Amino acid sequence: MFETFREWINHRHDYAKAWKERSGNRVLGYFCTYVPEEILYAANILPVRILGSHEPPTVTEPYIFAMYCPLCRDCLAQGLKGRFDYIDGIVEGQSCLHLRQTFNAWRLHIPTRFAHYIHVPHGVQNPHATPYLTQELAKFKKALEDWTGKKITNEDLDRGIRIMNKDRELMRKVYEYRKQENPKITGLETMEMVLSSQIVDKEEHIRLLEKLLQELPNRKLDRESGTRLMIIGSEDDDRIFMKNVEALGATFVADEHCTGSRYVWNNVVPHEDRLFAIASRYVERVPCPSKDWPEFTRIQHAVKLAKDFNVQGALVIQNKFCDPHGIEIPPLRNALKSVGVQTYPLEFDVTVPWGQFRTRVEAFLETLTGLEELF
Amino acid sequence: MITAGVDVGAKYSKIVLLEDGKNILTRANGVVGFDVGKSAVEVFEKALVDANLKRDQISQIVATGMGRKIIHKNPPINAGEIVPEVIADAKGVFHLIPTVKTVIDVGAEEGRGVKVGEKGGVKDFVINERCAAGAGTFIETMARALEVRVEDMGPLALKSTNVIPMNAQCCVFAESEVVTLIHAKVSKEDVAKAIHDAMAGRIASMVLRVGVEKDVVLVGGVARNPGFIPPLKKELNAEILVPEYPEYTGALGAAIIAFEMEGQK
Amino acid sequence: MAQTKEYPTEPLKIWNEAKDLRRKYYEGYLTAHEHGALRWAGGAWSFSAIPAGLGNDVYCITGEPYGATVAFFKEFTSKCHDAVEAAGFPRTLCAYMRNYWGSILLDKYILADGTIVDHYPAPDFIWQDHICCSHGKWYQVVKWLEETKGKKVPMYCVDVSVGYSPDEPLETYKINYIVQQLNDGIDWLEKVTGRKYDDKLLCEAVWNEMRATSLWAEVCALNQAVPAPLDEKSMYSLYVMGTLMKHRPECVTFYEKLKAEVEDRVRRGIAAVPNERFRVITDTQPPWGFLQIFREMEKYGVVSLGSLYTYGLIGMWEYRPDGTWAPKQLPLEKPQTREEALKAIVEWTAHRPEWAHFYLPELKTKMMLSIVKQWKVNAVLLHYNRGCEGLSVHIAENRLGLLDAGVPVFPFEGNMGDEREFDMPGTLARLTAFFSSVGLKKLRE
Amino acid sequence: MSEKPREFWRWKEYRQTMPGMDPRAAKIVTAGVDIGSVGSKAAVMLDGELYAYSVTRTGGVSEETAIKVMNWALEGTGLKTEDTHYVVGTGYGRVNVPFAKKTITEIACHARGAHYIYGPTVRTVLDVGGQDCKAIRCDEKGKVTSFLMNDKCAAGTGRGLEVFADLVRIPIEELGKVSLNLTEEPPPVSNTCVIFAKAESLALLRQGWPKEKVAAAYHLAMVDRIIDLLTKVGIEKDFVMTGGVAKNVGIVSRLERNLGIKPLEPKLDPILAGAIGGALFAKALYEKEVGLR
Repeated sequence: MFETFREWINHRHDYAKAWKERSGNRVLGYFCTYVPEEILYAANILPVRILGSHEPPTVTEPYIFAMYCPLCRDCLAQGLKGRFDYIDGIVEGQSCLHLRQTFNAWRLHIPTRFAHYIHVPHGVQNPHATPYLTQELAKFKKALEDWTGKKITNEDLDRGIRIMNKDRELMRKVYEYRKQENPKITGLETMEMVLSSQIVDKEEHIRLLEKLLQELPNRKLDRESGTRLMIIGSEDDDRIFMKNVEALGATFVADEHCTGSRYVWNNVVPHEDRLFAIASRYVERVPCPSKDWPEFTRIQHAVKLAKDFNVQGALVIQNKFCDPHGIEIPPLRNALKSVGVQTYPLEFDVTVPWGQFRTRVEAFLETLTGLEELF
Repeated sequence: MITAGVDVGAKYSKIVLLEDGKNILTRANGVVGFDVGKSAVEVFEKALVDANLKRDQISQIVATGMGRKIIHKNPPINAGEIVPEVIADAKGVFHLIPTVKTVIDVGAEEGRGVKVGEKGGVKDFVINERCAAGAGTFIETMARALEVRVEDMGPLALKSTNVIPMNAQCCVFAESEVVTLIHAKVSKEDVAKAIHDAMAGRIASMVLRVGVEKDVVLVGGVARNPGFIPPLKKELNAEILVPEYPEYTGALGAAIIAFEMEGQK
Repeated sequence: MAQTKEYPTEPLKIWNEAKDLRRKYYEGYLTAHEHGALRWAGGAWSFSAIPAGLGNDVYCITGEPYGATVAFFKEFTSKCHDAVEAAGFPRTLCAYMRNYWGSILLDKYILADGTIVDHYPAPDFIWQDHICCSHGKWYQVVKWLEETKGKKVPMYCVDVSVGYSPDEPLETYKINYIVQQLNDGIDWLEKVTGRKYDDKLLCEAVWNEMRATSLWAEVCALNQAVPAPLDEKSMYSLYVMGTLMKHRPECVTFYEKLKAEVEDRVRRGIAAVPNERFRVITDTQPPWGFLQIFREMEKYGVVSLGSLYTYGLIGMWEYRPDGTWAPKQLPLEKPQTREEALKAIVEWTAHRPEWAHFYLPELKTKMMLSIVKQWKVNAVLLHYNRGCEGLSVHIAENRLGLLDAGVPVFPFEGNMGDEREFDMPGTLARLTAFFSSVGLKKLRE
Repeated sequence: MSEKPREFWRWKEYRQTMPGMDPRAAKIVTAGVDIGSVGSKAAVMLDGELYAYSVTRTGGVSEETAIKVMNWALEGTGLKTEDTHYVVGTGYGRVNVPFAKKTITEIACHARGAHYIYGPTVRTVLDVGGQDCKAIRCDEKGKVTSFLMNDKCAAGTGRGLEVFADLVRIPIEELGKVSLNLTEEPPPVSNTCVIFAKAESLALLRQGWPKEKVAAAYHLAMVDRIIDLLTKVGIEKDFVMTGGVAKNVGIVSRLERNLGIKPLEPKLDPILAGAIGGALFAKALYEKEVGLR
């Protein structure tokens, strides 16, 4: 099963092309998890999250100044290298300046038939955000209808909502197994489960999750779970890092980033006005720090996760130049410390210099548990 | 009429004596010591001897390179004018290869990309900022970490076909990555290739800022490194032309500018 | 050395008034509590006219100008950065923000003239708006830092990240979204200050802000003259008034006087740079610690006329039917009620030129090209500003746009508020190369 | 266009056996082998007391280096590697020490080694190594409580000094002393990139600055970077330095002045801290193995 998740990620482009062949429907690329996939599923469009490939991006210099985050440059590099030449368009839900640049550079320099930017509000803590977003979503829905020439009915929206809710709900069930003393899945496996859900047909993903949930109760990992770690930060799909860290005698039992729990945590609560229901979900979801003010609600959420999953230590990673996340590092580390969770910060770039990181992570693990009895 | 161009670089001074703005009489170079002026003069005199000329037989001298100011209006060389490297580069390469549109000059401590306009003028240019990972020193530093001679690096790299992405944020940290690769039992050939790939990547991403228009010409000391050309070619997906004496294009350009100055009189 | 004609020049008369106004501003905030006045903190783009409704004794301190003031004094800046990095914040964050936090962490307050005062004067409340990723977060951390010192500072932040509409006005639901937040904000202000809110004062302040921001644009428009009456270096000390107190009557008066003086300079052909022969504009905030770079440019006879940043950060502009880019015209009516005032200021602000590039790089390029044409600009120097994600966003696209239009562009990397990230000798060397590539020679050492 | 420069950066390799100790009388013989990115060290301890050590440059193949440095440390002691009860590998190449039973990071080893070299009052350890710089906080047992390493850029590391030694053609061991050879401190070089800092220094030399002055400017820049790191982790007394650079008076004295804290005087060669820490862990691990703890 987990092999399948991995396969899907490793061959994401072949998958999408085949899907297109098979269904005759369109594929839209999106950058940020603030894009309401519910509406895309309602329109029978396959949403594929555009992520990086972790090769040093050499082609983006002319379009994005290198002081913007590795993710936004790596994503654009994929487009410039033609790896997403099968998508019919792009859509972005406002999160940060970085990905907005990727969206615009893509719109301007890569042949794209459809490009839509949803101005998802930043002030998600104010009461007017949901009605406002509802209007923005109506605009998005209309844009899709005009483009596909097909009306999106309430029934369509209900279907979209059902699919997204189901997939997220099942993934949360899988997360439960990470709470056990000997977690039944590794952090890498979890990451691959969530990542794949962002790039494959969710109905297929759901079927696999259902099978997986039947097997998990009897699954046993043939490895020592070691130190219980949490990984916290912005977008993170660096699977090599996850693999390497877990090879040092630790298991990631929890996470707080948009390629993990932040993506799966909240469902759409049904409401007569479907767009309002969807808008509410994206306003009330675990927020990206760029939208999380004046209160630090995400930090409170991360602390709760750390407790619920009985975490010993947390690696706080930051995509270099990501200001929204960078700004929260000290308050976040303070909050975790106050509940007895030690943290260590790491700065991620397009490629991660494992040679340097290995020593830090190992030393961090040593300070957590390792050497007590040797003194 | 005889003119001269002197390129006082970070490591070497290079000089070209030119006849009537086209025939190269002499090329000479020498290491730049702490006393830049002195080193430049030594090369200059060496060149005069080679060409068996006297200073006063040279109608005009133009200087370029980071040490150019020192010999500006300062005897015995007494250069009449100074021009920045990018200007001299464009001029010199245009003279050798009139179809050139893009010049890439990778010296010891600076990498440059120049977009060449008609008549060898500069349309746009870019120079590496704040980090040396895109310059000749990079290979040298890595050579030490690999314990091979600098001149062997290129040939070594050509022996490998594997692709190992290397994070070339910083020369020295790239070096520690090299150490990591060595510890991970990666062959010297592969590491050498990874190093050249990384550097080609740095240079390419910089040059892409000014855009890559054919013909693309690579000059500067690094142009003599065979290991550097294939990855650069791949990164830019363009043929890379290299003139016979790639480290002299700046001096040649300066000599041509000197000739043009005289012509205007 | 090439010869060139020299224009007459003379210093600005309004200079001391400008300095005085700035000094008063920072001191006014500092001493507010001594006479029971209120003080608040927020960004230069916040809707500063709204808190004005709380009374005439309301003082504010805007973060960006304060961050820039800190940056002028390198020793203090580096102390601020050390403090912020010691607190665990990445050094890649917005430089103004780090200067500001550093000042709080060090518990020191710096005045416009560099005088350092003990104890950072905490605001009574925070009134901010949010279009760049850091705006709201900036003051959220200020709030947090004060909390760790045991002081509760209430914070209100208005979300204006609704996009930008090039020509036609923003859709009503977007305007309403912001207006509703401001309405709530007024109730919130009454609650946290316990004061009665005065709509009359609000209408006054809104009208002041609209006049001041349109007046500044008119001043900038005068720089189309040859020779340019103002150079960017001096404009920095003039536009700052708008970033500090755009809603205050003093600001309006100051810009009226300034406009009169600059008109007079144009009439008499007074130049900012006597040997002007090559006109450039820049972009984004300069590296504040290295303004001598402008003096270096003058040695080549190069004058910087300003930038979309100096013109449009505070100045309000619009495209006229004839396609020219000109100062935004005031509405015929001054607002009379709270509703009118809020709607007016939101519609006015939504068209701030410096907001365009956040969403549409093409639009920023278009405005820059208008400046190039109308101000007779020869080249553009783009400051790739590592200190400001907000104003550097899409800057690479602007470079491409300008090049496509045949405008020579010189991009240089730096940082408005962190000198560690600006390489002065290297930049000058590259700038020299650029000037030679456009055929300029040094006129004097 | 190439010349063969004398290698001023190449510091001398050395070894030593402590007088008056008898390995045959020892109950537990352990060793720590610290394969750094630039230098490799081996420390052999008898019942937890330093007996013999060696310091060499790290070669291209770290297994060979590990064997070489270990054999050299044991040279003339009559001991062979197999006579040791337990060996811990540490440092950059810790995974490549064939005869080590366990690896422990240099962070933990430096803290413990510093504790041995400087005593139990040590709370902050600064290890300036070849390619990284670590600021470590530890408790009275020499156990790490928190640490930080320099990021992404190698300014302020030993390698920087080597590059510089080559430039000014002064043997690296003498650099620090030379840098103090002037009455007034110049401003530090402004570039943080090792290579550009070198270029900047070269420019200064070419402007006619004496070597001493340039060296001072370079050392000052390094010290600034190191202090950045120290302030981040937070300095608590006693403060000590380990690693090769701890022997550079130009760095140490400036750190002392700019921090206002005097580092303790080392009783032993501070470059050995990692290896010694490793050997001490090795002893504990052996005791654990045979049930002595």
